[in-house]
Amino acid sequence: MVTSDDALLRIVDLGKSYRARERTVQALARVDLTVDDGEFVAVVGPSGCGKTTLLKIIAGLLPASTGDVFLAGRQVTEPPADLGVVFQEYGRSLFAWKTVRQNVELPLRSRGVGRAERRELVAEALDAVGLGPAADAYPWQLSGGMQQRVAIARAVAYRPRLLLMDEPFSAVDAQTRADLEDLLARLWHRYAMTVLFVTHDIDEAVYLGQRVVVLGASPAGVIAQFPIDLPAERDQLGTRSSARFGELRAQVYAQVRRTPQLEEVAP
Amino acid sequence: MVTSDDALLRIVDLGKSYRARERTVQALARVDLTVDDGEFVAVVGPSGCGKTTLLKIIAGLLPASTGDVFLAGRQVTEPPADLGVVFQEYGRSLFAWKTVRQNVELPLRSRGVGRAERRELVAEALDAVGLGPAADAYPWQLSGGMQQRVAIARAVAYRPRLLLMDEPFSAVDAQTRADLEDLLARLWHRYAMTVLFVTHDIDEAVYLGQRVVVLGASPAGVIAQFPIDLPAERDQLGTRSSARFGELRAQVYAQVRRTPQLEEVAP
Amino acid sequence: GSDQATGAAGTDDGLTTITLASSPLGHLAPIYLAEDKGIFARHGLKVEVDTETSDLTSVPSVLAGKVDFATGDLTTLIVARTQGLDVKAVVPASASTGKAGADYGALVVAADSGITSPKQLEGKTVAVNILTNIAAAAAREAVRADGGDSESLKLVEIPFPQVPAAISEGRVAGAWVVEPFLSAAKAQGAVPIGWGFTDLAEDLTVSAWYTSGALVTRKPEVVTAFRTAIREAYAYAREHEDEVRAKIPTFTQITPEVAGRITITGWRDEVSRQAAEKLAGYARRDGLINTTPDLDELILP
Amino acid sequence: MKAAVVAGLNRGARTVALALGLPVLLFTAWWVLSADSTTIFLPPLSRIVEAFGQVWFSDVFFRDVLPSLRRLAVGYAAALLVGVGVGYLVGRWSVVRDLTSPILAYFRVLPAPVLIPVLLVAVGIGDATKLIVIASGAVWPILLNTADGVRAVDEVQLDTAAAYRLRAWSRHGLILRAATPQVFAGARQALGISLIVMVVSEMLMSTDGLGFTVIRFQRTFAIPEMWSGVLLLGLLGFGLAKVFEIIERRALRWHRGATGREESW
Amino acid sequence: MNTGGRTPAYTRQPVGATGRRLLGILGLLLAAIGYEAVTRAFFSPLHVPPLTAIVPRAAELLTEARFWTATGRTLLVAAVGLLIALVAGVVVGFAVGSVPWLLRAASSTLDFLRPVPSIVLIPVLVLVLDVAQITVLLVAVSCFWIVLFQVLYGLRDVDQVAVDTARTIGIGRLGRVVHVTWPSVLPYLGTALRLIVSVALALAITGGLVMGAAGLGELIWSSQESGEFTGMYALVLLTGGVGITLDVAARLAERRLLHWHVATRREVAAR
Ligand SMILES: Nc1ncnc2c1ncn2[C@@H]1O[C@H](COP(=O)(O)OP(=O)(O)OP(=O)(O)O)[C@@H](O)[C@H]1O
Ligand SMILES: Nc1ncnc2c1ncn2[C@@H]1O[C@H](COP(=O)(O)OP(=O)(O)OP(=O)(O)O)[C@@H](O)[C@H]1O
Ligand SMILES: [Mg+2]
Ligand SMILES: [Mg+2]
Repeated sequence: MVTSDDALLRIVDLGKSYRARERTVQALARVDLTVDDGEFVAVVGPSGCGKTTLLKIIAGLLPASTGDVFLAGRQVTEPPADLGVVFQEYGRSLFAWKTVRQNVELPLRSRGVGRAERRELVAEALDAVGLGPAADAYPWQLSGGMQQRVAIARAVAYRPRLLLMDEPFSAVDAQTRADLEDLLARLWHRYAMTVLFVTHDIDEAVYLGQRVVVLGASPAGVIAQFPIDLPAERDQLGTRSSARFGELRAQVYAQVRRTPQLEEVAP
Repeated sequence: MVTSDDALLRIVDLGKSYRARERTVQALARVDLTVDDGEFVAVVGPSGCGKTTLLKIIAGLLPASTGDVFLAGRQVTEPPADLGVVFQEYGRSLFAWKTVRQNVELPLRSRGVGRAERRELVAEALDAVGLGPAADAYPWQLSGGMQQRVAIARAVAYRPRLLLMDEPFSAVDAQTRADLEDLLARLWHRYAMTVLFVTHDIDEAVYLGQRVVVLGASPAGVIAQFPIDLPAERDQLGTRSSARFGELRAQVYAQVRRTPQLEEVAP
Repeated sequence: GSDQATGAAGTDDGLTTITLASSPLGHLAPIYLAEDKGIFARHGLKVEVDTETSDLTSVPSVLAGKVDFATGDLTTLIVARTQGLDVKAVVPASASTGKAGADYGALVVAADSGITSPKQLEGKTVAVNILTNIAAAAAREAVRADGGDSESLKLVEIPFPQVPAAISEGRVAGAWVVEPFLSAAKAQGAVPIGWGFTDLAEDLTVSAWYTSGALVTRKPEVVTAFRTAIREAYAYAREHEDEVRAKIPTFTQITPEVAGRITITGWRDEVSRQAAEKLAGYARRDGLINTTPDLDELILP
Repeated sequence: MKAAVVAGLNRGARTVALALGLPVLLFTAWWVLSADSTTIFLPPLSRIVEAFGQVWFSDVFFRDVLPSLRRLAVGYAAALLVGVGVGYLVGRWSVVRDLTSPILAYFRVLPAPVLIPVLLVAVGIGDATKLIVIASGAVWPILLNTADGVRAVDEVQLDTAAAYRLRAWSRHGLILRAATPQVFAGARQALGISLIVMVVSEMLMSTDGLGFTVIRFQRTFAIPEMWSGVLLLGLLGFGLAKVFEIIERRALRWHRGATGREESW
Repeated sequence: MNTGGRTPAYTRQPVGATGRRLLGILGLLLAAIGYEAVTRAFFSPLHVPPLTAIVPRAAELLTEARFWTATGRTLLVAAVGLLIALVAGVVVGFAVGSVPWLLRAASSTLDFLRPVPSIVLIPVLVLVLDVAQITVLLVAVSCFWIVLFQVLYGLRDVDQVAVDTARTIGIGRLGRVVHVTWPSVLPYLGTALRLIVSVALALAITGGLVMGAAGLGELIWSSQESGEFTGMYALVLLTGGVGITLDVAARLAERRLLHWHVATRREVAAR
């Protein structure tokens, strides 16, 4: 099946249930979503609603139970080319026997990027996330936030066409987070990437996204979408203090609030 | 050496360096800190500055290179009794071979809590973090945020005298985070625990803490401390929108900003 | 096993129980026959055969008194004696038939190898079952007796069961082999070309029942009774070869058909002193021992 | 600085003392307890040590020990290659595992003495048979450990490798590398086993080699000499284990770090 | 739930239990055909009999009481030795492995003792034990080493964060063994179990082959010693069958015990 419209990513009636001996969990149900080429979409939703599951299915790492995912018109059955992923479990996604530099370099080597260019890309990415001095350390010698930044650097150095990020800034401090947000925004502009960005920080979602997608509680479907009509050029102080930002933020917040929370989780 | 003042925790001129063949890292240097019994101290600081290291040393899991840690007047050389820790690597700290319920129950069993009481405490803690329905799942069947909440439930059910939390809410959504913050504040009030709480969210630090301790960049020492003179009873909307909250928040933020960031990390 | 009463224990019916250790091979046939015929009982003995044994375990077992008698090839016994182990050869367990061309052990080659006499094996690879026992001596002696240089043989160890295959697959030029593998090899086209047993001595004791010096001292009457009974059994076996052949399949896996065909070992009453001397000489030359053993100590008069 | 050097020396001395303490103790005990042993099969240690000098510090070393070591090396290398290779296939693809597991289970239970007759016919009596016997004895711990190690590789790592579409080779390499802790467990087992199987194979069909020499001593009741062979085997095993440890230390340093115990062995 | 027709290519449908068994049988069949072809092409049936000759003989053996007695004896010896090894290996492994200085003190001795082939010691052992006991000892010693080393390596694979967690929640040494290290070491022990099941059987048979201890090994030896090759191969075939049965049992046990382990859950998960 091939779709012909110009969307990069089309998710049609996607459903996913995990089965195990003791319990079956319907994680996703009736998810419909379209992402245009070059778009920056932020995804928010309550913990455990299926955001990670959704990203994994889009990445071709997990088969859907129902429905289809199309990337550039072709059904996703395996990880597509030019895909970058920052996993939520950043620590486990680093190869412990490789240094920071080697971890970042690995996908580039596999893609056949020449030695000199590779070195440059790696150094640039590491500097950008503030890990230049730690290039020769092993992941287990780093703090949690540093490990997360290695995973980000790896994805960024790869210059993917589609970048999937699963709470990529969860373990860094506020300052670094702001810097990384701006870094990501810059790269997205410059390299015309398509970004799907899962976060729990609604401010961050509004600040970064061209569109914010809200997933409902498990089994999750898309319960709301907000186009973010903030100016393309954003900056931490100006944008965040603008009135429109506040409005959008409140709108999204209201939606997220609406989804049943802790108290209401039925047995 | 035994100190005689009434502080629960006394950290004196603490230093820690990690040595490995390729690189030696001085993580902590000249850390002095005193925490009173029943106090709630929030710790903030840039990524990689040594917060986790500090908590591990306090927990008696890691030997200090220099200086001493005293808990209730006794030098810490091994994990003290009545200690609860929520590790930053929450995933790795859960026992994969035990269900959620068993994970939470384990410390209670080792403390000798009776069967009925244990069951009650576990159910209560799991409900509080919104995981009642997932009690019989195994950790790998949970989302990142759910795993993190299991770790929190485990610490909370244990009712420790000293609770160390390392970015415990990093993987949960805003709503859940707020709920968990309030839960923690309630428990702290009710059980007169002493809490040392590492976070990257400055708002959270100010909202929860009686005092906010700011660590500088690596090798970290305490660069500032802010007593938080907000009323003891705090609530998400009221407190956060109060003027004093805004002031304190700005003060802390200024300090954190002052610490050298990404660009300045020297090779 | 050690669960049996050993050390020549008395039983209720006035008989003395003795334990014999031996692998379940053809030479046990007369023993089983004798037990059937009551020969042992007539001499006041009750025999228990322990087949859970091997070359590795029998000497220590006998010396430790866990079994009373065991079989061992003469070279091994000579070597043991020389090393100061107190073993006493009581009576032969198997012996050459003394007839070249009709013995139960032979040097064989593949029929199509073009080799017709042992001398032609000079410098070639020849298989024996164990390098340190009588088989090696027999193989060498067959070549020497034919005028060849026995030292030039390259001996390798191959268990008897594999000999027919090793010969016909050309893995070795020749092999020393005994029944029932001699028959099997012949059936598969191997031909016997040398009869090392007869070359070694006219009256060759191949293996012997032996016991410990301790038992000889402690219960000489039991040892004598055992020897007398065995001799009687041999006399009976010599007269009733078909009964022996019929007996073999009952305690080995050899089929009655094969048992009817093979050459049966000779049964002699005396351990051959002459053969022992010769074997001792060989053992010394091959470096198995480096002093000359006192054969009077080994062979029970 | 000076204190650090002294401390380092102390630590070194302690390590050596710890490593040698128990062996020295055991040997002393053996020496004392066996001093007036009259049991022919348990000679005094002094006799064994004496025999050790006579037997092994001679051309026997070149004639028997060296060929054995060569066989050991080649057989072990073959076991490593096959064990890791097949183990990887078996661990990685459940179809391969399901297809082969009964067959492998079948071959695992065949002891060397059963294999040898077949090999004798099929391969002959040369070194090849012994090498096959050594390899086939040593291959199982490597194979099973590799398979299980590969099977247990972290899902997130697999996902990472898949998502970045790493080349097949580099992906295989990563998975194998992630499995090295368990592969090394197998390789370590195999080291001890291959030494034993080498001896057994030389005992069962041979004209030279350490195993042959030892079994010859045994059959000719040269008991102190036989024990000296046992001693030599022990020393060999010890030496090989040390070499192995050095290699392993380097290869698994990351693993010590990653599991959080940089200090321990 | 995987919808019928539209199963993506990468949905490696986990092979069900039946399919798994069928694959195994297919593997055996392939091996059998291979063996048959090779023997017919290269070997004389007298030396290496083809399967077509072995199988009927094996079927015959299955009806004979002595085969079952021998199997029973061999299994008993193997089981006793294996149990001893398992208990000793686990106890010594955990004791030595969880105390760093003990490990350092013992490792040189362990390395020294490990390569000593028990066969060499048989003549000495005979002085104090009977053949069946020696066989048990042989089995136990060899399996012990395997269990011991697997435990030692497994202990190094325990995640320190898990251990730290246990320490901070006041779980003592013993409790940590029960709740943390033991489960972490289990995967390594699972491998050990499958290894020692076959090693135990192989060595119980070896005991019969080299010492004449009653059981399958002795049957094989005596068939061989009588030139009864087909019978010998039939016995070997059946022995292998016993091995397969034990392996299936070991795998089942592992699946139950390790249902939480990545390896197992990856196979079970509906992916
Ligand atoms: N391997 C698995 N087996 C069974 N259930 C699973 C598995 N992985 C996830 N789930 C379940 O699927 C649901 C969605 O999980 P997912 O990880 O996609 O959530 P999430 O939105 O990423 O949450 P978080 O924000 O906490 O990371 C959860 O209820 C979880 O328990
Ligand atoms: N095991 C280790 N070996 C070597 N260096 C280490 C090790 N653990 C931490 N470090 C180093 O110590 C410093 C402090 O690490 P730590 O984990 O305490 O930071 P942190 O403040 O918790 O950071 P984050 O907020 O990112 O978690 C870092 O520079 C890190 O690289
Ligand atoms: Mg998630
Ligand atoms: Mg940290």
